[in-house]
Amino acid sequence: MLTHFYVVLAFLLFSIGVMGVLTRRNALVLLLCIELMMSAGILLLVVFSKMHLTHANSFSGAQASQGQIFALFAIMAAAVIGITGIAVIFAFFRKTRSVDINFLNRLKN
Amino acid sequence: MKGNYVTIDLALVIEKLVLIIAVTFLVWVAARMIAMADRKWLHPSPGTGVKDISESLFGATPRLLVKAAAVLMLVVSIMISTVIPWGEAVRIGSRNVSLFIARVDIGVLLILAFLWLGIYGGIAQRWSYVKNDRIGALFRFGSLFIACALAMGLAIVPLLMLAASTDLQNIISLQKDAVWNIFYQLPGFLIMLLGTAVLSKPSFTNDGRRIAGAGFGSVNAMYNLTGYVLLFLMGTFITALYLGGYEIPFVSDLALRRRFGVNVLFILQGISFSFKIIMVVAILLWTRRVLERYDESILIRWGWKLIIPAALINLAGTAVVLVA
Amino acid sequence: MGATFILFWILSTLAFAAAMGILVSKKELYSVLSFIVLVFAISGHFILMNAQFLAIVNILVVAGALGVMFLYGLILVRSHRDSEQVKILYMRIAGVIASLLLLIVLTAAVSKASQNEVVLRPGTWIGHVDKIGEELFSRFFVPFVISGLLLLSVLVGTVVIIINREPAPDPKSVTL
Amino acid sequence: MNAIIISGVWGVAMMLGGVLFRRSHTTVFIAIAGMILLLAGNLMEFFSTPLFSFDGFEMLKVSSFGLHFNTIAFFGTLLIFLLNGKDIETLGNHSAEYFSLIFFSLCGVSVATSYNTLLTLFLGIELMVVPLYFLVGSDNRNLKGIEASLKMFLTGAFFSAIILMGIALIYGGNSLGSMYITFISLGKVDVNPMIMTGMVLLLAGMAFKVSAAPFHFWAPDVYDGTPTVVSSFLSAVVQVGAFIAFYKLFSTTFGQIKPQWQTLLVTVAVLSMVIGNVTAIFQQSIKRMLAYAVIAQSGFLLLGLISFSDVGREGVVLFIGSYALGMIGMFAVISRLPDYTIDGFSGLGKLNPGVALFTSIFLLSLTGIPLTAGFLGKLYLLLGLAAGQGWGWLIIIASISMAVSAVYYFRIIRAMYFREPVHPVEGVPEMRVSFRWLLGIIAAILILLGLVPDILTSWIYY
Repeated sequence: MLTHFYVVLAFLLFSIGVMGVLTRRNALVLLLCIELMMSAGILLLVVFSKMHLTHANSFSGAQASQGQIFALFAIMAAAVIGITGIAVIFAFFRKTRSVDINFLNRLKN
Repeated sequence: MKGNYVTIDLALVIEKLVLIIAVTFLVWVAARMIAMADRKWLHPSPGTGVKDISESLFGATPRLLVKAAAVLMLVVSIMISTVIPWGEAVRIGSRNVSLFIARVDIGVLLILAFLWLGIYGGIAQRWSYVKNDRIGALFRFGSLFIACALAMGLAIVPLLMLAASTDLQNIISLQKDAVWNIFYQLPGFLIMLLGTAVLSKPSFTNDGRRIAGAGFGSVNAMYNLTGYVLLFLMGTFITALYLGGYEIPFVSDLALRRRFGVNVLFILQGISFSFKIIMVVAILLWTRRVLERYDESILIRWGWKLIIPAALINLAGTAVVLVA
Repeated sequence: MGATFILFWILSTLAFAAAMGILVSKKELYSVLSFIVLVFAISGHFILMNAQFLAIVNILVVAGALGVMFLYGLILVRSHRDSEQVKILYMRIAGVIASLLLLIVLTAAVSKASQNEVVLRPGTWIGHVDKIGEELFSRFFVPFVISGLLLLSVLVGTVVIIINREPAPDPKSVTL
Repeated sequence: MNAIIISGVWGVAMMLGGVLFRRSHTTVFIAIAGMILLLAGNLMEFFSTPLFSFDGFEMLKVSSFGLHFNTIAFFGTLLIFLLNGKDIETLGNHSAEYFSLIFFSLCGVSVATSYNTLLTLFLGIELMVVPLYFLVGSDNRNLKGIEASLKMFLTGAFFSAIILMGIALIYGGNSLGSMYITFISLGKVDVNPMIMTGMVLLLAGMAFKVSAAPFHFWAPDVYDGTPTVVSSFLSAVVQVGAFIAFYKLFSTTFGQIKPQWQTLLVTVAVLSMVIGNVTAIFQQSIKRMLAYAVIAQSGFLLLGLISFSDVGREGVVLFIGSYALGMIGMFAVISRLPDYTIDGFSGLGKLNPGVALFTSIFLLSLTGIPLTAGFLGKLYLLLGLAAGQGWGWLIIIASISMAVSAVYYFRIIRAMYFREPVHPVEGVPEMRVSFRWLLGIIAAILILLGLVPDILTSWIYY
């Protein structure tokens, strides 16, 4: 399996996430799209970790496992962002009875 | 399976396929039998719930989704059986057939993950069936489920610390001809029993009792079957974790194998395993019936205020003992 | 090569379809369900790359915990229906074009990296749970503690932002 | 390491203390005590007596440069606690938890100033900003606060994902497969497209975190919507932490491929200075105006990264010190005013001449008028640029933007001294004696640094 397949797949997922953030208006769906972007990053980290393992250079293979551990922390960060988002979105919903981010434009002046 | 890789050949594929079919059939039969026992001996209480199906929150076509959720729940529950070792090995001709479908080094975590995914089934069920106070029902269910699943997860961790492995096969072989884990981890065992008793009953709670017997006959039956499958498989899992799995008590398995060969040992181990599982499942059924008397809010309170702290204390105590 | 290749394409198609499902589905519920499918597809990729521990953690944390959080968030939000406003068309088109450009630029930039063309080889030990545990408690101990603090801060913050003892304002008084 | 451990422990202690101390005055005292302890611990480590020592496998590398900025950030937070402690308590009804969140954020700041791997960079930045999403929306009586929180969160999480992607690409691109920032040695291999892509993504994310120009759109709304204390903390402390992370990343990791990112960074800096300063002129709300000023200032700070010399480094230190102090002072004054428009300042010179004088000193320092610390900071940054070749046009643009910034800063001074009070005298909140003294101390420090900059800058060579 060439790494480039995975890289292209991750970029595809990433840009679908960006597209969602730019086009959708629902805050929950926005959050899902951000999670999608983070998933793409996590996938790429694991792929590169594997890639480095096959090409172990001056460092031992232990160096390559950094990617997987980073992916572990990134999964945690994705969870943190998701929970934060749901908390904030719910607090926002309680005030405005809506999760539409069009409301945010009212802040300007 | 560190380092060495099993070469995939046709015999292995056939063997695994046969094993999958056999295990699925076994699980099916066991679940039906447990259900029969439950209805017959532990007194049936047919649910008298609301008969009409309220309109769903998510539009006009919930039926497909709910049915899909039920089927998925059943499949996911059965998938727990893939990582449970059912015995040591069988000798067919010149071939040693190991009795697990997949040996992965994260077996325990896999089972926990599949168990945790059961929350989606519960959500789908309540979302579509409960009419009054739907959101309250959903939140009570979530609270109860998370309390139980969290407590079970916390109860398993000390065991993993003792065994220093998340591979079920390793955990069983560590208990072989040695002290069972239950003597080290009695609180964990009890917590696992309680958690399984609560989680394996789809219509456990008050809301559940209200919805039991409501329309969607086939779907409801499927949820019930899922409950019994879960009961059986979790019983097996608990047996493997705490009661030595297929190990035969008081006798040295190694000596038996030397004396009678693999196939006889397999039969003896099967008897031992079945006996243990039947005991555990009987205890689970009884616990389920006892717990059914209590109100759901009380269960939630117990879960969060009693069982999770107990699991945490157990974890901390084991850690201190292990380090000291 | 064969089996891995086929599985790769199946899982990639699934991931792509799920991602599109998040993007285009009108109902949020289907977005959440697509997201869960996506998580499973990515976990499948992890297993293909012999990173079982990460795969199962991904399922447990993201599909198990986070997906449920999303569902409950959805329940709270959708129980009060309101009409969803549609974004202005040219903004949408601009967003689509911008992200497609991003995709093209990223792919073009990386496609030049011919020196990095490396073949993945299956079967190595680093994805195993004991190795990850060892690393996590020796070399990565400091990040581990920091991530604990991060989770704790989210816990505190959620309490701060959600639990308020003052009565919420009347929804009708909010001028839109 | 001292700072990270003390702030983390103190954050947990404050969190648990929230159960014990319902009386809010106690929490302020505990928070101030913790802040003093944190400052002391940081200074002890600076003078090479770390309290804790364990092998962190070089995940964090404590340098005197980072500790120096830690000291500035902690001192700023201490000032905020002393000036506006009561405001933090009264954000809502979780007084201890607010302080706890601030301590967690400070822990993130100290991780972000001393990271040595991309992993700790990512976690540090997350830990720095995640508590702020909650703090920004903590005032639940105010709809604007929670809107600001949602806006900050959505954009912040988006850019966090971009940072993650960038890090993944950098990790994949470097042949050693290492996360350590010093091992990503780019000078030895030829320029790798994967690392370049990752670097651009990382640059975008970091530029967002310091609210530099093309990614600045969140800042004005957030600064305007939040409680004034939180905007003070955001502008003075979090900006500093994020900028130091930025500086460290681009001076160590990407230091060898400077020609590749220089153009991008110059664009970002110029855009920040121009957009920030020009838009600030047209703002009615003073908080919005200061937010645009923050954008302009971070553009200015990036000049220190472009120049890359010792003078530039001294300039960064001095500029950050003066700017944090000035912002803290300005926001403290704003928090005591009847409204947030220019009317709030009207006639302050007659009503409260002392505070008006101190405010003028803050504003002069932020503008960069001689005899204040702000002037020397900007001067050093420009001198650092002048040492390099061909930056004449950039110096001219920076100077012009400085002159433009004088327009809106001086508008406030004019309103204070040459306009009649708009609000009735009773409406003006009372400023306590200790508050005024503290403002005086900040102003004195600004003047002192303007006269003897060595007391701050000499420590970077320690």
